[in-house]
Amino acid sequence: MSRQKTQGKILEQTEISPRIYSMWIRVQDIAREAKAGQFVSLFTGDGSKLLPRPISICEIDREAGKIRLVYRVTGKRTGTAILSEKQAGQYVEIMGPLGNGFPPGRGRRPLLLGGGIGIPPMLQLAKDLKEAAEFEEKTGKEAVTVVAGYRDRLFLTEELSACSRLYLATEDGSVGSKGTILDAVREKGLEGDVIYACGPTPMLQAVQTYARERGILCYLSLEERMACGIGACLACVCGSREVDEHSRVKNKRVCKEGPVFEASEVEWL
Amino acid sequence: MSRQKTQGKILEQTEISPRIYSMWIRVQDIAREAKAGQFVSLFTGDGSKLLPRPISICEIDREAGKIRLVYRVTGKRTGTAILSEKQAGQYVEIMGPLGNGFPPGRGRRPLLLGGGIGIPPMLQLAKDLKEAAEFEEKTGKEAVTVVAGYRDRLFLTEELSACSRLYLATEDGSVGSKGTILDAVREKGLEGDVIYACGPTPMLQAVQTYARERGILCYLSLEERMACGIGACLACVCGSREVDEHSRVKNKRVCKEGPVFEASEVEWL
Amino acid sequence: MSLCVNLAGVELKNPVMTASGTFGSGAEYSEFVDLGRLGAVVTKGVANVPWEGNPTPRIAETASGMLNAIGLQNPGVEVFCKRDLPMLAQQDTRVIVNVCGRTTEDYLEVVERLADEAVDLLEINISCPNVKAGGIAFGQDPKGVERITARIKEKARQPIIMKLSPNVTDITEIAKAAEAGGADVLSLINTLTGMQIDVEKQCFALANRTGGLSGPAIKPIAVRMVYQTAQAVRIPIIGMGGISSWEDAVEFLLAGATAVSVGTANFYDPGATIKILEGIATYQERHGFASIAEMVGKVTCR
Amino acid sequence: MSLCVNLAGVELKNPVMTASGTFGSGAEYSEFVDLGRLGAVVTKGVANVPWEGNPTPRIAETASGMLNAIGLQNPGVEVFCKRDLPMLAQQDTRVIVNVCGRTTEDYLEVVERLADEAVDLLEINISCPNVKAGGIAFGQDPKGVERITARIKEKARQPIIMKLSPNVTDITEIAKAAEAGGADVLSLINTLTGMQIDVEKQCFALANRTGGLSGPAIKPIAVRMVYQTAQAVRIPIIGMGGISSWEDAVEFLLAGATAVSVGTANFYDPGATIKILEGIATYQERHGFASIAEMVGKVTCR
Ligand SMILES: Cc1cc2nc3c(=O)[nH]c(=O)nc-3n(C[C@H](O)[C@H](O)[C@H](O)COP(=O)(O)OP(=O)(O)OC[C@H]3O[C@@H](n4cnc5c(N)ncnc54)[C@H](O)[C@@H]3O)c2cc1C
Ligand SMILES: Cc1cc2nc3c(=O)[nH]c(=O)nc-3n(C[C@H](O)[C@H](O)[C@H](O)COP(=O)(O)OP(=O)(O)OC[C@H]3O[C@@H](n4cnc5c(N)ncnc54)[C@H](O)[C@@H]3O)c2cc1C
Ligand SMILES: Cc1cc2nc3c(=O)[nH]c(=O)nc-3n(C[C@H](O)[C@H](O)[C@H](O)COP(=O)(O)O)c2cc1C
Ligand SMILES: Cc1cc2nc3c(=O)[nH]c(=O)nc-3n(C[C@H](O)[C@H](O)[C@H](O)COP(=O)(O)O)c2cc1C
Ligand code: FES
Ligand code: FES
Repeated sequence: MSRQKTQGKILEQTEISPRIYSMWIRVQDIAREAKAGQFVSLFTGDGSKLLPRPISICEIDREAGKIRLVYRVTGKRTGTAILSEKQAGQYVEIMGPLGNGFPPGRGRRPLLLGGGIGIPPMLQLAKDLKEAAEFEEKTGKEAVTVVAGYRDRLFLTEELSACSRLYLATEDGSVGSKGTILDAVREKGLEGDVIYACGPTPMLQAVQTYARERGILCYLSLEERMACGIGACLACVCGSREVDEHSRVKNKRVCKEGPVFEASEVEWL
Repeated sequence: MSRQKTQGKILEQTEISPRIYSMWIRVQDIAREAKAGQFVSLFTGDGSKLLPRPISICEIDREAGKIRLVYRVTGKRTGTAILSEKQAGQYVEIMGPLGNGFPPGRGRRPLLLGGGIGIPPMLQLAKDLKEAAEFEEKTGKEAVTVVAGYRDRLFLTEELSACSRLYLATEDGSVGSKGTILDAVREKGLEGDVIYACGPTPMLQAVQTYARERGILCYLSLEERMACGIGACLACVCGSREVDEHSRVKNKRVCKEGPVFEASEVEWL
Repeated sequence: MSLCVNLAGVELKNPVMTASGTFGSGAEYSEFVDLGRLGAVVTKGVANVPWEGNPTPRIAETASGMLNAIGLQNPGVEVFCKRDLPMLAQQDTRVIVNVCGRTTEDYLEVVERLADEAVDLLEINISCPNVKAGGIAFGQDPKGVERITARIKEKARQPIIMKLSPNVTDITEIAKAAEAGGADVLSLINTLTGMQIDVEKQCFALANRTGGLSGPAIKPIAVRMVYQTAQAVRIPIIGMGGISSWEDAVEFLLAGATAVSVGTANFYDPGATIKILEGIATYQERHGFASIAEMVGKVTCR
Repeated sequence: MSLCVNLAGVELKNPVMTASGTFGSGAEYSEFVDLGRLGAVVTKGVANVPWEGNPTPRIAETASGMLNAIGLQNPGVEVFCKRDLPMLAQQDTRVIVNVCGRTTEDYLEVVERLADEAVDLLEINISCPNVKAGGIAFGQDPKGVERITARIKEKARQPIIMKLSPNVTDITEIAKAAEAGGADVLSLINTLTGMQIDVEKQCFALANRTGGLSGPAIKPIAVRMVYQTAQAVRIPIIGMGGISSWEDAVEFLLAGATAVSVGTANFYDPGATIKILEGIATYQERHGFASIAEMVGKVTCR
């Protein structure tokens, strides 16, 4: 009964790659509670575009009470286009943190796979995992492997390479491995015993198969259209292998039980 | 075929009185063509508030290619509230100039009556009439009489007094005459042989009667809800005494044949 | 000055309720809203057995509105009674259960199962556009509406609210049929059937092809239907369709609704119900209405 | 690559037309739009004699839409032929006259008066919600629709377009009735009946109480009706309802419309028709459609 939608002050808004924006928002409550892999609902402020835009948390600065979102403007006249026009100093309506983040997977060697606009949530996760590894006195950033797959233009590579062993893949092979993130994994012989993946559905399906075949624990962060973002409307379900406790049918809510699921739970429809 | 809705750059946006805003907009084409008494359509930019907001032109600076609008924010979450949040440097969608301005009424002694948010268009008119009077070598500002009626808080009084003999009326009598502009006219024994009036409908009705009884030529600037602003939709009609040439019924379009009508033409419904 | 309203003998502390399907079972929004402040919580539609609902995408955004084709996914009345009702019963608010079915028997089974539960009113959804059988098929033909209303009324222990579809030529005809069948209260409107097409993919935006349109976009249609219905029947009306602000809620009251439901607005402002409630109270005071009943249907011509 | 479309044997240079009542007689918008670039200009409704229309306020803004109750003010067919038609005849575009009436005879009188004029098609408005007699009353009952269509078809020299009301339970039933009556083309949708109430004044926002809802708000309903109708009839459909952008227009084409009309959008962007036209052309090229006909009804499931 204490939660509400709030106004976050935009501290910085930058186009870090064509049509990819990075936004730092001051919003104490969210920064305090947020975990890697959770998301927020952003609202456009335009009276004709009412639904929330779910955006993953890319970085959390708890001390400064701010979070970073990295998002793609999907087209002209879209909600994200409106959001991208807001400038530092202005406010944006925001709600969160929502959903469940990535589970820690202690003691394992993590392999993080991010594709396209699924890359941003990997940053905070990589930072957290690096810190955890350092705590366990492992060799800092060497302990975390990230593979980031792009169409062509890169973003967030500097931040990622600061906290992980970073491998790149591009569709045209202009940078890093040519092809998908899994092509890079194979090419470079990358290994891990827990996989965290976020990206387009075909990529997640391939990662699911890859992990299953090798018996690797794997977490997928899913995407689905959302209305409420808090588990009330049943818009955002994904197929689950088991009859789900909440729905009593094989439907889990991406916003509530997700967006991160253990790969073996997910049944694609 | 050359006209279009355009983007006007906001040069200045000031709250000149509680909930009354003054906005200077750079928009060359409109500034070049505009005449006192004409109006523009402003668009909110919000996808849920699509219709134009008709706003009278308050001042025209042809050299600088800019116009001034003075408008009232009518409530929370209204289109004018959205417009008032825009800041200098931002753009606003604008179309105009629309409608017919005030006819010159050469050689007569003008009496300008503005009530509330009907005051702004009187400013450019007063400036024009003063200039015309100077051209005819009459005593400048003494040639133009303006009566401005307010509820309580004043605005535009400095600008008006710079180009006219200005009389004020307030509902509570806190400044100037107590009551309506006609109370002020009577109290001060003001005279003219052409009246220009803009304000709320009850005021215009009273002015119409006043002018008719005295046989004074009188122009009224009317208000009506508008959709197209250019004469196509027939939303904004007012009753006319004669069967109108366009409609073939007794309906004139405020946006096209107006907003300024000779008082004797108007038949209130 | 009282905010109470009376629906078929059930007193609500105020006229603000939630619209079925937009508020889950209440639990999800209890983090945002003190349920005890609401006039009533209306649950998501409940059927006799668990329903899977439709494939995704189940929703799409439209201008000032949205389309949904959830397809009435629900865990079935048994789970509902054991899991969701106890939580609701603890809240100091009225509980209205929205009932859906594919056949008349489905509805009756749910209604009978709820007979001895802590449920204040039953809202019978005969207007869902997103299921193949049942739903809207029941709600578009006056004879059918009267028949199913009578069957349910016969069995129901609680007063029944018939929830009507706006996808009809003449809402008053349907409303009168429900009244004739014995409905205690009417709810309107459910969603309008709509469609969106993704022009780049050249496919339907919703897996179900069509969905139900809700949100501010439909408010003028809803207000009109509430007004027309209020002129045509004597039973109370719960008005809904696009209510986002207290002004919207008052519009429905003035048009003739005794209470209002807030639906889609919860999605873009989880605190909407409370803000609306507070706004109604201020309005009531400002205009000197001693009761909500005094406001109901008070619209006049200029 | 061609943008031409064919409506009942009349070739239009492209599928973009104006929606009746939103574009005057064309003259007003000719300052903003080169009429010669449009597929057709559809005029404001024309009756046998001058109509006064309704008192003001005639319009109100709604969320992503508007209500209008102009009440079909028009100068009558005689003035229309003498004053407005000659201007339209000079434009290199098709001229479609929208015809309204209170009785079948009224419609017939106009249709006969236009027989020898430079008019390409007649659009018969049996769906105006804002007049007491005629209008929508004709458009909500299948038998009535078939009858009036047949009567008009008998007399009309030009192909006839029947303009349908969305305020019906089943649009396909009405569409089939119009087809059976001999309609050459269908136009849909006209406005949805709505209402707005001014809560501070406690009065109707429109003098006429109800008005017709148009604009982006209604687009999902319009697309759905065009889709359903396209599955049900064989005659071409002119789709409209909330079209503001080329994406919207393409949505209607994919749903099954052969041409589209732009209405309310003209009010907030007088250049909308041309932008939409250009957008359709680019889309057509990008997706490699040789003709508009190839796009019509091309929506598929995922
Ligand atoms: C849990 C989650 C996390 C996400 N994190 C990110 C992120 O960090 N960065 C990023 O760029 N994108 C992210 N997305 C995708 C992002 O939500 C969509 O790109 C965005 O909502 C599109 O909105 P729009 O205003 O650009 O498009 P519009 O076309 O204006 O959107 C219309 C409607 O469709 C919804 N919608 C459209 N595309 C998607 C989509 N792919 N997923 C869900 N809803 C969609 C919108 O939310 C809106 O309701 C995430 C999605 C989910 C579900
Ligand atoms: C020719 C003309 C000149 C005007 N000049 C001025 C001026 O210089 N300064 C000023 O403050 N106001 C002026 N007005 C009134 C101004 O247009 C309205 O106050 C304004 O449109 C209200 O919009 P909103 O966004 O505040 O209200 P909303 O409630 O958001 O408006 C909803 C709809 O109603 C219309 N509307 C509401 N009130 C009026 C009204 N009084 N007249 C016409 N349409 C209305 C709006 O345009 C919009 O379409 C003028 C009106 C006309 C017709
Ligand atoms: C996502 C969603 C789910 C809905 N589910 C139901 C339902 O289960 N039963 C029902 O009677 N109405 C259902 N409705 C309809 C709403 O209760 C309400 O009648 C409609 O949305 C109009 O109100 P609104 O515009 O305020 O949302 C649903 C609406 C939405 C948006
Ligand atoms: C102000 C206004 C006037 C209209 N007048 C007519 C009319 O005279 N005849 C008619 O058939 N439709 C009339 N319509 C309906 C439109 O032609 C169109 O069917 C409807 O507005 C939906 O399209 P839109 O959402 O693009 O406006 C009118 C609509 C508006 C908004
Ligand atoms: S978005 Fe409503 S349940 Fe997930
Ligand atoms: S606003 Fe359309 S005719 Fe005046």
